[in-house]
Amino acid sequence: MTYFIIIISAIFVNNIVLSQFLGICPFLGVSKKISTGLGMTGAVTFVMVIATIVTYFIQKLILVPFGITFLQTISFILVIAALVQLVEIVLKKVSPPLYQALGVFLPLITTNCAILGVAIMTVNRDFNLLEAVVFSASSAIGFGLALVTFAGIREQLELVEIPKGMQGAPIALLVAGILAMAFMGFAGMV
Amino acid sequence: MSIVLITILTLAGLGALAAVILYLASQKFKVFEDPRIDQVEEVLPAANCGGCGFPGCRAFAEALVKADDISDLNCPVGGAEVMGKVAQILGKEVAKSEPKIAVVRCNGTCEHRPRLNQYEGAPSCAAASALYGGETGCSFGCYGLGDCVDACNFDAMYMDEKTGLPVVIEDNCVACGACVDACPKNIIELRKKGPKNRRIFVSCVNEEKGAVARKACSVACIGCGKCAKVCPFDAITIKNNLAYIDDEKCRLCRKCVAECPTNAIHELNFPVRKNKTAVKETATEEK
Amino acid sequence: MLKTFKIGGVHPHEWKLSAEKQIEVLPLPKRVSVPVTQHIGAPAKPLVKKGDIVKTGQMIAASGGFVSANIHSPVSGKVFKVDQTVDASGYRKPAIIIDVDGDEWLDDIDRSDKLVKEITLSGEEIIKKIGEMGIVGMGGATFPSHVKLSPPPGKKCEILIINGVECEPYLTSDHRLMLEKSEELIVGIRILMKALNVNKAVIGIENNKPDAIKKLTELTSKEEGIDVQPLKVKYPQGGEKQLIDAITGRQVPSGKLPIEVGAVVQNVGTTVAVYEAVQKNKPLIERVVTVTGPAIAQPSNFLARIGTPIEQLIEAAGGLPQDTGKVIGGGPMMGKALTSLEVPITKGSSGLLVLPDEAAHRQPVKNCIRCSKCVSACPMGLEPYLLMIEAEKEMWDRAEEDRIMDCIECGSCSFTCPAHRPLLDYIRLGKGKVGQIIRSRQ
Amino acid sequence: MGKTESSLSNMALTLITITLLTGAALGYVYKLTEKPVAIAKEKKQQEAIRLVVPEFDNNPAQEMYLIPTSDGDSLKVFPAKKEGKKVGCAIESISHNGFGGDVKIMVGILPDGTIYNYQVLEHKETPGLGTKMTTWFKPSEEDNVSKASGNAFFNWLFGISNNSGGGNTSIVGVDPTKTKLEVSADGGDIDAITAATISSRAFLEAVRKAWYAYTEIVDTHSSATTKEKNSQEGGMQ
Amino acid sequence: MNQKLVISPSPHIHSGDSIPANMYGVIIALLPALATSVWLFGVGALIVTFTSVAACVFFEWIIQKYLLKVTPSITDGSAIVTGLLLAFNLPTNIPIGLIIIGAAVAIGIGKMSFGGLGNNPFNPALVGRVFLLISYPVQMTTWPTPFASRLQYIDAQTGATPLSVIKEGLSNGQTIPELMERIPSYLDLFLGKTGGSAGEMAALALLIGGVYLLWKRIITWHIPVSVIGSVVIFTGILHLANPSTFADPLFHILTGGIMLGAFFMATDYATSPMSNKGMLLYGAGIGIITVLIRCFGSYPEGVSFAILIMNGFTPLINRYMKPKRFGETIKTARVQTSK
Amino acid sequence: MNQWSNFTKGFFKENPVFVMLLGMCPTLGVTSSAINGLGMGLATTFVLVMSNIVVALVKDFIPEKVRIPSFIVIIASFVTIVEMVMQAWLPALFEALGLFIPLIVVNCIVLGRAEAFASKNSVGSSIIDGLGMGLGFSLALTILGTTRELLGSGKAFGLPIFSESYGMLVFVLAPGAFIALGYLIALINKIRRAG
Amino acid sequence: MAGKNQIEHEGIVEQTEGDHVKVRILTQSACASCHAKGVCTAADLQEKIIDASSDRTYSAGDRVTLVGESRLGLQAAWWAYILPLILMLGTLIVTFSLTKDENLSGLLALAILVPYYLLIKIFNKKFLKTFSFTIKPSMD
Ligand SMILES: Cc1cc2nc3c(=O)[nH]c(=O)nc-3n(C[C@H](O)[C@H](O)[C@H](O)COP(=O)(O)O)c2cc1C
Ligand SMILES: Cc1cc2nc3c(=O)[nH]c(=O)nc-3n(C[C@H](O)[C@H](O)[C@H](O)COP(=O)(O)O)c2cc1C
Ligand SMILES: Cc1cc2nc3c(=O)[nH]c(=O)nc-3n(C[C@H](O)[C@H](O)[C@H](O)COP(=O)(O)O)c2cc1C
Ligand SMILES: Cc1cc2nc3c(=O)[nH]c(=O)nc-3n(C[C@H](O)[C@H](O)[C@H](O)CO)c2cc1C
Ligand code: SF4
Ligand code: SF4
Ligand code: SF4
Ligand code: SF4
Ligand code: FES
Repeated sequence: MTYFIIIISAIFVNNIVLSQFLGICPFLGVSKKISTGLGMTGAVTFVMVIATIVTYFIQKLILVPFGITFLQTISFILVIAALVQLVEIVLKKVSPPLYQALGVFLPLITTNCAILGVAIMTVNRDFNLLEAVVFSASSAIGFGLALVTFAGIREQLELVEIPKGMQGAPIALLVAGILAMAFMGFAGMV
Repeated sequence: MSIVLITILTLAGLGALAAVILYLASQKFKVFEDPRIDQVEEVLPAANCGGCGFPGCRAFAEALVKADDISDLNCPVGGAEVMGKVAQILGKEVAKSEPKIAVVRCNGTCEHRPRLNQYEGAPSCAAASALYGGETGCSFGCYGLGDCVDACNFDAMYMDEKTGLPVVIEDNCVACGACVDACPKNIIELRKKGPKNRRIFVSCVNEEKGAVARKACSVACIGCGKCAKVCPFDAITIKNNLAYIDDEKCRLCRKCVAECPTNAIHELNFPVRKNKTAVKETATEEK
Repeated sequence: MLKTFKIGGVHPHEWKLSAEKQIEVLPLPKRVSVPVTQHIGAPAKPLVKKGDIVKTGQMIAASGGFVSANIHSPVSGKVFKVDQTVDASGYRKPAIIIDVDGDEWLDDIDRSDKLVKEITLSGEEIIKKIGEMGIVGMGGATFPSHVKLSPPPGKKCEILIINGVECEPYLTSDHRLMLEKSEELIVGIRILMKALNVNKAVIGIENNKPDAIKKLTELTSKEEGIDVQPLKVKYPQGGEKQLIDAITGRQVPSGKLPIEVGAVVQNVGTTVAVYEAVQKNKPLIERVVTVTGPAIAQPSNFLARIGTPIEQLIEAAGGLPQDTGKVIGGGPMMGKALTSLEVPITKGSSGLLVLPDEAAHRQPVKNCIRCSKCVSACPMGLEPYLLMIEAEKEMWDRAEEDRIMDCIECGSCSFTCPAHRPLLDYIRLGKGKVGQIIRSRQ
Repeated sequence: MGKTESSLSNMALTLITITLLTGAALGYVYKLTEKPVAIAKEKKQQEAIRLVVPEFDNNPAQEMYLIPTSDGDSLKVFPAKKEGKKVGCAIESISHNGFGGDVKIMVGILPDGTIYNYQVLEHKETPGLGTKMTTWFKPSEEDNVSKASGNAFFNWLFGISNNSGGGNTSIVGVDPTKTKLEVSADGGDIDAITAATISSRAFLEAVRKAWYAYTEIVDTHSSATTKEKNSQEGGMQ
Repeated sequence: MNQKLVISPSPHIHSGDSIPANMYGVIIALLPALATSVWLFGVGALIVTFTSVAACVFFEWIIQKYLLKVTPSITDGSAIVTGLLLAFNLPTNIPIGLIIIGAAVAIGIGKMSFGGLGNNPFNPALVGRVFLLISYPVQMTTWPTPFASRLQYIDAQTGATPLSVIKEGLSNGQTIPELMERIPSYLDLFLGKTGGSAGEMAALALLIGGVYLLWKRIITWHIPVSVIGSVVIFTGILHLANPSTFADPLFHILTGGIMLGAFFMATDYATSPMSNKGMLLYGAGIGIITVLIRCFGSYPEGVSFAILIMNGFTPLINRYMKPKRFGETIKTARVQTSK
Repeated sequence: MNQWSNFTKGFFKENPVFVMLLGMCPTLGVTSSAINGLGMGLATTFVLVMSNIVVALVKDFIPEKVRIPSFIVIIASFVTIVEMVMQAWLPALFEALGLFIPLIVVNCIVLGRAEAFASKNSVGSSIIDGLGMGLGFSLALTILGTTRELLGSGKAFGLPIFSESYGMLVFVLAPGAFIALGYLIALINKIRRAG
Repeated sequence: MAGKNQIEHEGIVEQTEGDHVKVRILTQSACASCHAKGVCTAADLQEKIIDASSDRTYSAGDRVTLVGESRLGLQAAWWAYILPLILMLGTLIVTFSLTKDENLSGLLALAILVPYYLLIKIFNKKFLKTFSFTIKPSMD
């Protein structure tokens, strides 16, 4: 049941984009294509989970035992930056065609704040490993949910005449705001 | 162990590991972006109009930097000035392209070309052209529904309410050609801007036989050929009952203007003629 | 429940003003103008030149390709000129203009009223004859009938459907034809059945023409393999694909022809013309035209020669009313607004509708409120609101993906839209562009 | 440009130098801030204790001990003594039933069992609603200190009645044996924060928990010093 | 001929349907509910409704005229509908200031920022309502007791709605059968004799309005049926599984905003899907989310949130749930090739 | 580019938040009050200036290929310093900003300036650049924070302006952050277009 | 019918080999699609060389558009990310619930990726066929 609560909480109640404000840049900036949004979600989830596992161990096996938790930020960011690149290198080595296909279809995933933020959030919450992983995967899915819904709305808004002053970022933020308002309905569900 | 030592060790360890990976990655993936691309992009007008044939100014900048010969690449918005700067940055030659401008080759104003019908469909020339030939007897003429105006990204065109014809604002037009593509009747043409903005062209595209054309529109080109005869430079050809002035050959002598029985040939920005009798109605709607 | 098609459809008011009016023969005009493109496909090539003397029924232009049709002189007289004249859309198209002189027909045409039941020609000969006689679809699309009757190899026709639906408001020409030429119609069906080598034919008639249903049911009760199928009134039931769906329950797949589901559809007018061509040797030189409109003094059904100026038909129906706003060639849903009254009627003209000024104008266009009424109305299951935007914003890829090419241009969408959006205008534009793109891809 | 060239040794050297330098710098700053951070943390707790019990002269944090509650939490108890005499107890209590999550409070209880004061330590309630708990359950003078008072017309426009905040809301000085520490909607004696019954309930639950825990200790180990020693290791964190 | 003939592409006739016709149709359909509301709550209902409608129309006018600089189109009735529906979602003792804020948010943020009628992805009235609910929960969750103080507005006597009674009670450990005693009879609920927002309680009156909308073809059956149907099915399952914590389906559809939501708010043209399939999915989504919020969330009522959330999904639904295209049935394609 | 315009461009013309839409997460996440916004802005400014200085100083010694890892280390160190200092001496602000302090590391403005400016320019101009951008960021966050605080709870920098009960709670919560920023950007766009 | 559900990406021809063309493309990180491209050049632009088949001849330097079905994008994401993710989660859950040893299960979860990617390497030929692109000239 706790896992269930973690999942529901991370996806709906405390959605990382709509209520935690993480990963806003890709959320606002990523292509308006829905399929791209879906692919992105897969990639982000994968990276987030790996990053969570690795940072979890760094925290547990290095930082805490040596009493150097203040190195959390710097070590996490280095590890995550390296990991993201590592995934790319491995993919390129292992399967060039796959790697190429991803290159054409998906924007790259870099160390955006969602990944670092989730990694820090997980270690700060005293989760065990499995909980941590479930949490980060659900957060990523929450990210995807917001991203895809948003892509859909944006695609639709492309078709109508938005008042000049509101075009672009303002209307996107407004939609995000209303979505966030709607998602508040899930409050207390965990 | 002192905390400082542990810190240094951990960081050095993690740092080295991460650095190796990042280094490998950068070696494998890092793009070498020619810094000149940025420089070139800087001088481009950032209109992102696509007039150059590339998806945006950045893409054009890339192409310019990559191309060996940039003489057939041109930014219509920035014109020779910008291309000169680009050439300077890149140390390459530019072709001296003569500035061009859009001209509307229809003079079928409400008064010259009586409206026989009243169109009430979608306000789009393209939609109208799929349906019928136009509100007047001339099925070559302008619909006046402004697809060209909509296509222009530079506010260089507007619809003259009185005449029902589009007007090009000389100062704004960058000769991107968007309007040319938009017009379903091929009325708009990019022509040489001409010295002091002076130019002469046949303001009609009607290919009907003379009598029919004349009946539909009092200022139609009737293909009589008088202008071609009088032109000292062989700049005028008649095809399908329609005269066309080649702007490469035309030397702006204005003989044809006076000769045209229907005033179909327009001269722009010329000083007023001294010879009174030859003065015909000059087109003044283009300002 | 009465049969009808499954998706969409609308219910315009019927306005069948001339339903009770017998077909009258229109007097010959003084001069006819016969366009060389009266059908879908390549223009026919004129065979006559200025000054030639022609007889009624004489071929004056020959089919210009595989999909094309012969054209015959509708009158006798002297060719005034072969030149461009304004057509109904205001563009100038080549036409043969003939000054009428008497009414001298070719000798081999049987002008009597006698019903010839016996079909002597073989299937192939029938199709050849139909081609020679310049028969084209008279239901509106003017597709050369001989092409339609020769299914591509490998495809077999299983059912012949006779389109007596006439779902357009105001129009009554097919209705009158079914009543007044019922016997000829039945023979025509037999001829088509023979040509197509099918043993089943169904006449689809909407329920608002009970007299025609009754009469034809009586006649066909004796006929093996020919049935009458009454249909629920719903526009655009007359659309080929909708009619096939209504009658057989089969739906022609996107981008395919009716033969894909084993059906061939012919209009009643076409069928009668086929009878006349095959049994009486009479080419397609005249047709029934409904002249109607709210302010027309005598809404009528005329049998008129091809090439007769529209003015003359309207004159015969009591003249053009004072406040005419729009003259439409065809019905109010699919017909074309005419730019002038000098244009002639052609093989495809089923009616002339004169609308008063107040009814001629469109309402101001508003934003789409996404009410989805157009989606519910579309008989092809398309999303007109979206297609319009895609056409407007030149998103051709998406328009193609959203099946803009499936649109049958029935107008149901524009008809229903509460925001008065010119949906079909833009969809048509989009179809044109997307069609070009598809063609250039091949 | 005079950039160092990208040879492997160069790069390794640069990176190692950088990490060494930053490592040293960070370690140094950590040393510098270590104390202040600890002090800041401690001060927060001290402050909270100071606020909720009468004046004392011992170090309650040092004498802290844990007591378990029936629902599996353990509460931290900070005994406050003046001149060796117990003047009260600060208890850190928690409820898991807040609107947005856990509600963590510090409650001060006097030796006679009445509540001296409280302080909200952590909560995730909605700002402007549940957050009112920080002042709501204190006597009303303390409540409206920082508020700009509205004018009558706007109060009418926004439907704010002037007597809000009145009623039976304070738990300060209350003896839980006499006053039922539950929201009035549930039959208790305390008025809930308007439209934040859930938060109020959670808050009162935490208070009750502390109080029951307290009375239990008082009952069973009224002067049990052994307990205090046993739980020493749970001390400062 | 001297007359100029009008040229336009086909079709040349129109059904006569128009935006105002639809909007005024909705207004008419809302009248029974308004009447019920006045019967129950008296002047409060009138004041709230009037203020809301006036404010919505005013904001639409002023924004169109001075900010967007287009000709105001307030006569099309859509702002009136928004105003009415906003009012119907507010308690009848809500202070005027909040109504005005709600209207400004509904029209300004919810509708005009997107370019006005038809462009907005979210239901304007609900944007206004949820904004108020989150901003002013106190005022938004005190409902006047029916019949109690029909001549009073702000100071009306207040009471709980059936749903908040249930929510409160459950969180206090009471069971549904116990709580049902405190709830008016189902007949009273059906007639609307209970506390709640201005226009949401009168199931009967709303049903009459809904039938009118269906009869006038202003809406189709898909959304209302799937909303109510999914609520019934979902709560039915829950109720069967555990009758002591989950109320029965009838209770759920008779209380709160289900009827108002299903017939009037989920059906809002601009924010609901375009295809029938899509509408069914959308309605089901609304029903399920509503029940989730009611039964598991902390809000006693979830219709507004559910509709807004599904509004967010509408573009996706439109993208992937296309109407059934003609000729898609595979059966037909096969017939002739076999012979 | 002269130094003054280099300094001021971040305030308005190239404001990282309103114009370039960078660093949206902290912008939205910490601006529930003006003081938080300002605090975050200044913390970021510190990191920006310091890392700009260091990057400008060491730019010539860093081989091209390890540029990015080096920059990350440098920036992360300053972030960590800010973290520790704040925790020690500004614990309340530290708690309010929470997660967003470590996230300064990934703020595009910081890495972006280091990459695009400091690694090509002198120390002096790098300081000015960092200071300008940082103050522009702080300005934006403060404006947004003030707006939200005022609308949400009737206060500005904690000072009551009008009764808290009039405030629109939404603006203190997540949705209000998006909405307020949306309209602020619209407003700024309008001003920019007009001016 | 072509043209449906396609995704396009601009690129420049690097070299040609028979009917195969190597195209250089630029991928951008999610952040880079924002307006700050010029500012934020950090590690988020990458060049990739893509193999594509072509029906006509191109020469190096030509600007082309890569065309592939957008379904392939999701398919690629599936093989590259989602399937290993599921594997990883699965391993983690199974080993964790069996052993209750965090370190071991964490290690195993990461380790499972090694055989997975090796497997992918084996199936490379297949992918080569699936993930193919065609190119067309850009903007005539
Ligand atoms: C290019 C083309 C080819 C056609 N080929 C055939 C054919 O081979 N057989 C046939 O029965 N109909 C054929 N048709 C006719 C159509 O199926 C249809 O009957 C015609 O377009 C008129 O239909 P409508 O009046 O419903 O629009 C063809 C139409 C077109 C445009
Ligand atoms: C929307 C629409 C409505 C139509 N209505 C009729 C009709 O009422 N009667 C008719 O005979 N043909 C109608 N047609 C034409 C038919 O689709 C089809 O072309 C015709 O029945 C084929 O017969 P024909 O080739 O003999 O004309 C309609 C076509 C469309 C697209
Ligand atoms: C945005 C929002 C936030 C809320 N936050 C809280 C909260 O923090 N604490 C709380 O007890 N109730 C909160 N509520 C109110 C609950 O939903 C519920 O109405 C209330 O707790 C019980 O109602 P009552 O206090 O009027 O009896 C909030 C409501 C809204 C709309
Ligand atoms: C059937 C129907 C339902 C409507 N429901 C709403 C509604 O729930 N909320 C609202 O603000 N407007 C509603 N409107 C009015 C109008 O459509 C709405 O303001 C648009 O969303 C504005 O684009 C409705 C209109 C109709 C015809
Ligand atoms: S007038 Fe035509 S050519 Fe000139 S800028 Fe406008 S669109 Fe381009
Ligand atoms: S010039 Fe061409 S595009 Fe412009 S209004 Fe005339 S017809 Fe339309
Ligand atoms: S015209 Fe086309 S889109 Fe419109 S209803 Fe008819 S088939 Fe559908
Ligand atoms: S009928 Fe008109 S208003 Fe309704 S969805 Fe279609 S286009 Fe939009
Ligand atoms: S600040 Fe850019 S993603 Fe968070």
